[in-house]
Amino acid sequence: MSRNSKKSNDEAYVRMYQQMVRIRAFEDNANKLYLAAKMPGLTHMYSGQEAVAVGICEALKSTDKITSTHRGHGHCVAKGADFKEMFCELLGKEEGYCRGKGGSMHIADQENGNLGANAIVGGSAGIATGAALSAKHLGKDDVTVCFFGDGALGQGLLYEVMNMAALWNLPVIYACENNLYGEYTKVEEMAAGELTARAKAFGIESHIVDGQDVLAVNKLSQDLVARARKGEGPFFMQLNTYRYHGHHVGDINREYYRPKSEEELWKTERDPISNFAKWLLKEKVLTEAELNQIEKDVQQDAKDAVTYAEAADYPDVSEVTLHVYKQNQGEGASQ
Amino acid sequence: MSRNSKKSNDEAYVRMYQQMVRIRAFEDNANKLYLAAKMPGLTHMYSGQEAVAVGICEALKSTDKITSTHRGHGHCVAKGADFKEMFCELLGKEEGYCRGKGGSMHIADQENGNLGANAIVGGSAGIATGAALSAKHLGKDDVTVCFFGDGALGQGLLYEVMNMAALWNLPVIYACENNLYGEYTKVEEMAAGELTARAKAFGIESHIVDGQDVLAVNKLSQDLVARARKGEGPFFMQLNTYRYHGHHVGDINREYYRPKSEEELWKTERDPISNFAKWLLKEKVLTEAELNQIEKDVQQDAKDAVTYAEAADYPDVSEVTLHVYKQNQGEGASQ
Amino acid sequence: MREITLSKAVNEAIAEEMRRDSTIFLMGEDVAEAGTPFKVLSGLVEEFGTERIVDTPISEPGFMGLAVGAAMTGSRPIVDLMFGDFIFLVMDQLCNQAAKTHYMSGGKLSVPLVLRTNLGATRRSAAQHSQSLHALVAHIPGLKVAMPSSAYEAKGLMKTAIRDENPVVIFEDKLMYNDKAPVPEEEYLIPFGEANILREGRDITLIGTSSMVQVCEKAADMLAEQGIEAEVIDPRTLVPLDEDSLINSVKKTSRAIVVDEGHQSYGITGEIASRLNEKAFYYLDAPVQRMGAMDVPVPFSPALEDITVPTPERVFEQALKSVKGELFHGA
Amino acid sequence: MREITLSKAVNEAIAEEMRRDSTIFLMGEDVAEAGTPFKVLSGLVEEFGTERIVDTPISEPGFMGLAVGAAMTGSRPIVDLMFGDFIFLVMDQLCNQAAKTHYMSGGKLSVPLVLRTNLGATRRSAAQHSQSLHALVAHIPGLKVAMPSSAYEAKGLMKTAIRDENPVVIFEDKLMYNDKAPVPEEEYLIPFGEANILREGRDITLIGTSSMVQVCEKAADMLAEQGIEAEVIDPRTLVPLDEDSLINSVKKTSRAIVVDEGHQSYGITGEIASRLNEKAFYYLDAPVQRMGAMDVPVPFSPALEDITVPTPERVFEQALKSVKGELFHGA
Ligand SMILES: Cc1ncc(C[n+]2csc(CCOP(=O)(O)OP(=O)(O)O)c2C)c(N)n1
Ligand SMILES: Cc1ncc(C[n+]2csc(CCOP(=O)(O)OP(=O)(O)O)c2C)c(N)n1
Ligand SMILES: [Mg+2]
Ligand SMILES: [Mg+2]
Repeated sequence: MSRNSKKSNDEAYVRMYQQMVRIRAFEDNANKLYLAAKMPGLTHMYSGQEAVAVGICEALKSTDKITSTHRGHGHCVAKGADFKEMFCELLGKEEGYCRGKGGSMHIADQENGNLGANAIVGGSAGIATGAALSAKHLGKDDVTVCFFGDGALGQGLLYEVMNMAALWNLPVIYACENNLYGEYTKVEEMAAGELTARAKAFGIESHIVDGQDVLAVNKLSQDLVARARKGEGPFFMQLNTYRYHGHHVGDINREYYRPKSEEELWKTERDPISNFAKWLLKEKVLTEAELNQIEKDVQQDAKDAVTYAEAADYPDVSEVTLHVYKQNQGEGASQ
Repeated sequence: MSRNSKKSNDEAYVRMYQQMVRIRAFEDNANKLYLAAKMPGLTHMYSGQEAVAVGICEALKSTDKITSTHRGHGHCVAKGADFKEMFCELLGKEEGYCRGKGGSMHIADQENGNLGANAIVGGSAGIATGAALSAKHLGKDDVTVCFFGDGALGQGLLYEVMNMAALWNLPVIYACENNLYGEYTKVEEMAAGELTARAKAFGIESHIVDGQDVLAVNKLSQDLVARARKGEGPFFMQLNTYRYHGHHVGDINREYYRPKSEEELWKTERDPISNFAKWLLKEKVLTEAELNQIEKDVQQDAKDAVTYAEAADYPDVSEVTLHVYKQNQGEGASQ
Repeated sequence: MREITLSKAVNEAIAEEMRRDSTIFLMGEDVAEAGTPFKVLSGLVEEFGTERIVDTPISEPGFMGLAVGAAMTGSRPIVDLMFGDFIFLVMDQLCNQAAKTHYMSGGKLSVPLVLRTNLGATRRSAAQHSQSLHALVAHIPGLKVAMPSSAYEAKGLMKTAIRDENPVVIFEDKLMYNDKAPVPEEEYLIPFGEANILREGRDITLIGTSSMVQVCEKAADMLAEQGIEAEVIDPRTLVPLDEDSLINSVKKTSRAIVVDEGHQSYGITGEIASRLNEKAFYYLDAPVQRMGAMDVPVPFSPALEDITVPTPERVFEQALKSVKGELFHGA
Repeated sequence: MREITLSKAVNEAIAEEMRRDSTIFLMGEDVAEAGTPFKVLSGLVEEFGTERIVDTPISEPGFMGLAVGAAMTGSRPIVDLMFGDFIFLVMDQLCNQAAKTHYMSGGKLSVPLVLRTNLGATRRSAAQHSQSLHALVAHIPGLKVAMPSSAYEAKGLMKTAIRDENPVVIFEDKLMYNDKAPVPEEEYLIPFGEANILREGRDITLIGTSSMVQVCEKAADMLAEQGIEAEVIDPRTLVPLDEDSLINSVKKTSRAIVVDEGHQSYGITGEIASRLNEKAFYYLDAPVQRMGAMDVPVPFSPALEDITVPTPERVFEQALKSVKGELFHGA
């Protein structure tokens, strides 16, 4: 595990630890809701990849933007979202981040700079790059991070926007979470050549980092975000990581595409949370008791949020035609 | 000028020279038809780029496929098309290659393996790659060449299909004609990084060649086509070249995007036809008189074809609903 | 007769055709070992191998383009598009290339390919995984559009689609994959452009597409209890459209409702209703009614999603109004 | 009043709005120094610089995507799509992203962007440069669709589009760029959802969109010579649609023809005709007629192309038939 530590960084370490624990707790509860048939539809778990979202988002300020994916709960939590609105959204309740209209695959949290999950693989690459263009155009120093999976490298849109980002030096960072699979297919069956070569082709500086090591991810992110803010972007990061669950919650029997032993290996030896916990103990940033307390608090928080969300109201049926169009100034009711 | 010559190759040299002259003559006549307001619509001239189409197509057999572009007359001639059907098509006549339905931007010549020009920039990259996949699937040894301009590198589709071609070792050659401009914009304003890096990113072997040197183009093509035929594809070629005319026949005042001096330089010092003529003389492949005779014959051929096409009939109006659908066996009239 | 699921019916159709014609291959995301996320294609790769059941990268525009080129050169590709919503990604290759090639080449080139995809909301999949976008492709000349409404149709139409010399888009209802229907063991094909009259009636014609056929049938049951005889018709293909059968039915019943799961505005219902109005105008006792999905992106929340699509109850009510003459001056 | 070309009108609208609001920028292919191939934007880059008039690579899906992200974060992008036919390339970003973002986010995010593009055949540009594809986007909830029919509309609708908080697609008729019309010097906006009655009449209503408004007016002139008074209406926006004005007109005239340059089947004419049939049914003396472009890819040959679109003569003939009661049992 990399070490860029000083005691002065303790606050950040604790926050990153907390955030990773929060993501894991959120996902465990979401999974339970699904198994108990309390959640409508399906959802894609982020468990295992926590260090990526947290290491990156810790390097961002809240006006910085991110775009997210179908596997978006982790990014959402990491960028500062609350459990309550998140669970409400997952259950289709009125108090959800999107008033129940978006659900898991479209969860967005504009106030914290999360422009939303996206159910079109690669679909947010344009949005992220456009947000960066917008910042430049409006004279803001915001940076945008575009999260996407290895599978999204199949989408041509990504190459179009990386080219423009490179041509125009946009403050955008492409964060490719290589979790080795796109649905039920191995990355090497979907992607020819080196992944980073696809960004380098446009002259984009590219990095590969261990996505299970939150400090390594954060260190690289700090550096790239700072440089992007100064106009030295764009950048590309390949973050090697792993998803613990199936592609989605319903993907239970998956041995036909990946062995249990591989899953075991990642879970036992490369877990970003327990490895970071060990490091925090070793470096005496936190005690065993403090770690447990964090875990306990987060669990309680999640439990309360779930309880709240389960009891919360669905949106009124009249909302179905609301928000198709945004009302213009001086206009009557939404058309 | 490169030299892989033996007298035994004379036939090929003469054929390549003829074909280049034919393309130039075709374009000069097409331009005249436009200026005389005899041609419907617009057209994009290939003049200046002849060595690319001819050098490549000379390396192909007639069952090999090509896909072409909006600037497609040169590819069409080089792949073996006749002037008569070509001019008829340009004038929207019934005897045109596409019965007048396609016109300049959709001219196709299936019998010689030309799958057609395309009015969507980059739009044929999928078709070419699919033709290569088809050959593999059907157990044929045909190779497909995908012609496209530097501007088409902006289209994401190209990256999607290059990835698949690389994954599946398809017998396709991507021939990027870098004529320095896409419409009225310089290539460096549209493309970040090195052009060939965009293919290398997928592990595709890439080459840069002087597109004004028909022998150099042909030599590289012979090699790559042979290797693609053996299953060693795909390949990528960047062919540096220049278009003499405007983007299309109507693009007359173009000094705001490229200087006259640049045009002069290419026309006087790098003309693929006159340079090759000099070489043929020097190597005593042809005499001055023979060169003149070729020129004369081609001009006559073009003139006759134009005369024929001008007098030819338009398709009957009943044809307007024909060919929307291909009739299935046992079906009545076209739906 | 044996009953099989719609999923199995599609699988059988493809397998039978692939056995018959070695130029056919299928490609798409996770179609091979995974057999698609809906498991519709399970078992095919075991029989036909990975050369003919081809897993692609997540490159919809790209593999759609490959299919066009393959179809132009002697192969007969079937493209699997995981969700109908992704059709937006392949529109250029489908509509600018596949649909126009035969025409633009004056009949010289042809593009015999099948794009199989799906439609249907109420699966809690939200706005980008729930759309019914068949109207978009039905508007483009050069494409044929099939809308199977049961396992029987799914098999017969798929086989016809595969043998067609033109690009055909076939939309399966993803909520019906596990629905069973009688399907003969013997080979059969369902010709394009022939509507199916599921139920005869003299009081009102209910025209339903795909998922909405069941809705119309249920509404017809409810109407029957009120002594109203509804005729239920499934056009089965939107292009070509069996206008005659629809018109003849309406000439008989003098009333009609067109029910479709695509957005109502600028969609399928407008076209069919217009043709009936034009060509059966003087037979109509009431304006032809239309019931499409609401003109809203599909919301995630079950509380909202369920009201966006036509239901048997609402078709029943609308039919009742129409028959009782309550449709004076429209909605 | 001064007369200016449609091209100049669009140029003025964009320039005025860009002066007013610095968050607006425009991007597309060859929009800066070249001012687009149609020269519509000439001069803008000189005033606003290359930071606000941005030349892009040939990456339609890409820059459409950029516009969505920019619009979500405080900018107001105008996207220039050189030919309407390229809309197929941007459908995913336009329809899955831009159109749905406001709704999917429960109203939190919004996408105020304008996609300006064109339509229109008979320019001898063949099947991939001649399409009129407005029906496709009109079908997608979340998008607004404007169809200017003259320089006056082009300016007023463009300014309204730029100020709208939603994604708006505006289709200009590329054959009308040099057509002049009176356009006030003073600022004006044309609200969305308000049809324009160009000519009053009591015998038949001719509803035309974009390029077809002129066609309807010419047909009305011809009808006038026969003593038939046609009312000519231009809806100006398809979404929102000023249904009331159209219905009221038809209630008055009892007859209507809907004329549009998109393909007839599953397009605009079906929707408008259906609404008239539904809501003015008992006023109609003849079935509402539709005249769209033929359901064929646009052919290159002038001999064929010219017959694919509605002409004043054909609208005139159809109107005559309708008025004379010759439309018994339809076409
Ligand atoms: C355009 C598109 N194609 C296909 C899908 C179906 N799909 C959802 S997730 C997924 C795999 C994505 O893989 P990756 O990008 O590696 O992300 P991961 O799921 O591994 O996090 C696919 C194919 C989709 N949602 N969008
Ligand atoms: C998808 C698409 N976008 C834009 C255009 C308009 N257009 C036609 S040719 C051209 C430039 C193409 O440049 P390049 O590929 O370099 O070919 P060249 O014209 O230089 O031969 C453009 C932008 C088009 N036809 N298709
Ligand atoms: Mg992955
Ligand atoms: Mg070029």
